[in-house]
Amino acid sequence: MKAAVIVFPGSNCDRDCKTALERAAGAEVEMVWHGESFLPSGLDLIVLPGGFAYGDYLRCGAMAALSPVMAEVRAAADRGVAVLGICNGFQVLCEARMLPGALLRNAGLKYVCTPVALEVVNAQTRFTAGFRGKREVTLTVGNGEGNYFADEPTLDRLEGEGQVVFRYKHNPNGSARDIAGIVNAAGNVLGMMPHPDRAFEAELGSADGALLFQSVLASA
Amino acid sequence: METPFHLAATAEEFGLKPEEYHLIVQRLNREPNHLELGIFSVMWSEHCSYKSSRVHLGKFPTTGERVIQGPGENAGVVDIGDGQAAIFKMESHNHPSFIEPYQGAATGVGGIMRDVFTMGARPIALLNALRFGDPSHPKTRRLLSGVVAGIGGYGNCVGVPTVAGETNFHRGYDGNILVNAMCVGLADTDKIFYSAAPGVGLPVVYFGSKTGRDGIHGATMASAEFGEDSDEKRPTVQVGDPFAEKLLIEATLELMATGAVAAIQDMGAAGLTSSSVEMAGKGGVGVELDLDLVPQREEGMSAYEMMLSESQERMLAIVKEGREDDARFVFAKWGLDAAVIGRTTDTGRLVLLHGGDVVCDIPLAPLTEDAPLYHRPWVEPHVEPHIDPAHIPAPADWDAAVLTLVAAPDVASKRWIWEQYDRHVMADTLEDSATGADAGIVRVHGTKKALAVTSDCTPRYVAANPFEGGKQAVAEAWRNLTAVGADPIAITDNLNFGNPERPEIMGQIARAIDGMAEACRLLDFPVVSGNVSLYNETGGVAIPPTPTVGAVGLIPDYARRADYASLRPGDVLLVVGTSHGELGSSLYLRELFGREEGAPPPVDLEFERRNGDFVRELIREGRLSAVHDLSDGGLVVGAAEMAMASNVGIELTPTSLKHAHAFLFGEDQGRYLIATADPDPIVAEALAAGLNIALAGQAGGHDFACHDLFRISLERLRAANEGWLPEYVGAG
Amino acid sequence: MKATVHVFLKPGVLDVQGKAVENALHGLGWPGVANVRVGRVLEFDLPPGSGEAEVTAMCERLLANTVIESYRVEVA
Amino acid sequence: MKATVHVFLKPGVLDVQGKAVENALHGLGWPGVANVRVGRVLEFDLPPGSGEAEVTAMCERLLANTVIESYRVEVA
Ligand SMILES: Nc1ncnc2c1ncn2[C@@H]1O[C@H](COP(=O)(O)OP(=O)(O)O)[C@@H](O)[C@H]1O
Ligand SMILES: [Mg+2]
Repeated sequence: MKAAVIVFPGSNCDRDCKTALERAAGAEVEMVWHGESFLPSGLDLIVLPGGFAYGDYLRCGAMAALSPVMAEVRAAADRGVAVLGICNGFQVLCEARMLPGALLRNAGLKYVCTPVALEVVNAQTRFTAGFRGKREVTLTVGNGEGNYFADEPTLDRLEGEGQVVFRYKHNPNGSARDIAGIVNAAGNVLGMMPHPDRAFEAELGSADGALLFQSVLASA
Repeated sequence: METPFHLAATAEEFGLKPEEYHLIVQRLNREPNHLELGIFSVMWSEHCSYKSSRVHLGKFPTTGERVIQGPGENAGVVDIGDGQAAIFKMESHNHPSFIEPYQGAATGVGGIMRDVFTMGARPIALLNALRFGDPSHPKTRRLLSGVVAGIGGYGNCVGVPTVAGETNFHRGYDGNILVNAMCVGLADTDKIFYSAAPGVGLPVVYFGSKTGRDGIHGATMASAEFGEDSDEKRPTVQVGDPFAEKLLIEATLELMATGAVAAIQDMGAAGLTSSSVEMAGKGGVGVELDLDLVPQREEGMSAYEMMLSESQERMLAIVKEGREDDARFVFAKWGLDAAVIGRTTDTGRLVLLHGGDVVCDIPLAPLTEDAPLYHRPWVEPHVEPHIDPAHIPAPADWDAAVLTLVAAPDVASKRWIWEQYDRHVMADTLEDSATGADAGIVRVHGTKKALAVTSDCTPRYVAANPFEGGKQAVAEAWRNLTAVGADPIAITDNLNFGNPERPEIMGQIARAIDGMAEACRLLDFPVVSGNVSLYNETGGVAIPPTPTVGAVGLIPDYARRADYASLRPGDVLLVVGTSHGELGSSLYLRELFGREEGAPPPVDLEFERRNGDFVRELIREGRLSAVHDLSDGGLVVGAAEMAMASNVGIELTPTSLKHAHAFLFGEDQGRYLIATADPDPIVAEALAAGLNIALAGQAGGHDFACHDLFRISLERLRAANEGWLPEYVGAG
Repeated sequence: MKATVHVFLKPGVLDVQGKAVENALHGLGWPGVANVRVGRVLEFDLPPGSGEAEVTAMCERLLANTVIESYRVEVA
Repeated sequence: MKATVHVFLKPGVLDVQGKAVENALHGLGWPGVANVRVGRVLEFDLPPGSGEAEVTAMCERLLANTVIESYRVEVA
């Protein structure tokens, strides 16, 4: 099981993702600097971590989406490699047009750090298969721009095609149709605002995030 | 000889007294030029020189078997075993936050983090101690929102969890809010970096953000009383760039790992001046800088502006001979500006070149070790007389009284504040503001160890009796660490007071420090770092004396710790410690009767320690389901918080109903509310150990109640406690 | 040459900031204010010879996210 | 009547966004771009009869943080 965590200037959950992958899924993890123009070979998973790439200046994820390494990430995704964008990573995936829609300022106009109960809407994805019967999981969010937006037709399509993977039980940020995480049509690129990388051991308040890392690596 | 005073007027503007100007002329044997005068004024400012407080700070115990570095460096360093060290400090950004709350608070957080990673530590936890004016004051709402947004905006972006803090409101802070930020970092004991320049001829490397005209005279500003003209005195506000800080942390730690760093120091207050002077001064060498080489953000900056700029996110390092390239490589990777701007010399002087000319050439000693030191006159501060509980009425309406207290601004839930702080980044947070524990707890990454952190001060006690209040601040911090099962290690402090030139204020400072020092001694709780903020007054009215204490403790095995959110139905509640029903300067008296008077509850340090050691042992043995120290609002507030956090009802059963209100609302010190399924052996052991322990109640049901005095559903209790702040800020 | 770029959320994308400002203004005693929209404005110098086309390209590449934002370019 | 308010950081106050955008544009192949400044723009409708004076008052009260920001008002 081999995973890469992309490190943008301003990423701040890169180490957390590495720890989670190692402890929860026994993965071998390589950290890849945003300036690299090639990725390690034999990757089963690429993680775009949370944080404030480029300080979130201009727009969250906008500058990171233009990093040299993103061309490689896109190419890997096209080859079917699993890509997971968490929080700022989700924002980067949207800015890179690897996922539809965008993440707007929270409806409350404030950064919100809180535990969230999530409905696992689609447990058939390679990221969620490990949840099995578990239809509700608990993770935490921590963001100022987690308010998912897409136009109505896109939202209908996402729901119709089972691309909505996680839904908030109690919407913390005004996200359209309570969406917390979506997957691309091919099913190998997942973007989510909640942090599985902060919920991989019971003493952190929840170990539900571990299941996600385990299932995506098992799927490889 | 008569000294000419043609610059004396300028000196006055810089906050230097005429006699201080006179002293400069004597030390130099000549008139200083404008730049040199500016340098003296910041180095001799209260903020950098501690000229009023130093003689008193000397009373603090600063050593102990775990202390690796006490006061004198950028932060204090303590040994936490296994070759690891905790590095921490607290610092104020009071004046800047009052002028521009968002940027003032944000740059405060940035500054204290730099003090910590400058020493080789990766920051792992942030705390903040905030004091605002009366909620009804027109400025309070805006200041609160701005400060909280600024702290979150900076800390969240850098990616260090903000796990604990405190927030008070009192009209005494209407014109001078307090923003004290604390940072705790983790390092290996063999990889700690210091600021003393280790030799001559070594390259001095500037790195980080470019220098602009930000906050010129911030240090002298921070040492001046607000007058009507403070708008004019206002320095150009410093703007923080947390993104640059994040890069700075990574680059600094990476540079240190290359082994190229000989000495390093952040540019804090008085920027390039204090950092270069302190490094050379501590190393007993001289330094020569060519200011033309300083990375500059603006055109045509003068030497004066560069030396006094307080642009943020800048560092100064002295690298080993021939290792400049390691530095260049790291800075290039992280996209940081950097330049070799000078060398250390053997002259013991500060020499500055600009445009090819020598624009400053002064000895370092007068700037550092022989800067002025004042034994300011002081008088015994007023102390409030003891009040007999019998002379304080019981509440007319008990339900209303309890609800009023849990909704009082100082007690009400601060959720609206801490939900704006990232408490989970770094994935090692075990307890934070949200979880119902007396201290924040973060794991020491990859070990079974954890650090407990807290920040405490009860200004109304210090105001009523500076000595007892000083003791209490230290004791409460010790108690909070103990209540989660930690071994208290050491403290940092932030002494916030008014104008030290007034003997009654100086008396508060002296006595508060005496009290703190006594508590530190008897609790083996040394002071390893801190900060002093004076002149917190407006129009001659000083803030309540506020010596904030930040403390760090070690939990050897985090599986054995306690919180107050795990109360179980059927548990028996006990109070460890003695309850006389002290209501002097209590929250009860203030919130229900508008009376701010009476002696604060005294702290018996011997019992403080014995009660705490007893409770800590029970926690380690896994015999308690919940623990909460008793402080503001006494048993009622402590038990209410435990019930709400655990979502389990509590029926209180005071032993005596004579003066029940004193027993229930009294703020006697050194007490813990503990919950257990098996009380008898614990009671027996406590009595055998000569400690007081009393039955306090029973857990169960869904009400918070006491006999026929009051009965309130948890829902109502929570609505009152959670409701106040959102409603106040209009987010309700 | 100077370029000015205005970026606003597209109609149909709820401008929460605009709403908040509007409510605040009403509360401060300006009940008549309506349709508040908050956007971003960028000003910068262009090398001589470059013009609107370049700036438009910059918007498409970076300065605006056309999924949610529309932009207006002025070069003078 | 329509009001437009531009809010920029005062000269001399560090514009972190402008700095970041400028670097990004250089990286994307527009090395000539200089002095990027990022500000806020607000557009809203005014009740008839009200004019520049009101909008200036709104800026002082709410729309701009005059400690670090300067603003420009247009009413048309
Ligand atoms: N109240 C205090 N108690 C103990 N040490 C203090 C106190 N105030 C300042 N110090 C120490 O004096 C030194 C200088 O303080 P300060 O100027 O705040 O540090 P810095 O320049 O790194 O911000 C530091 O080592 C600090 O720990
Ligand atoms: Mg320092």
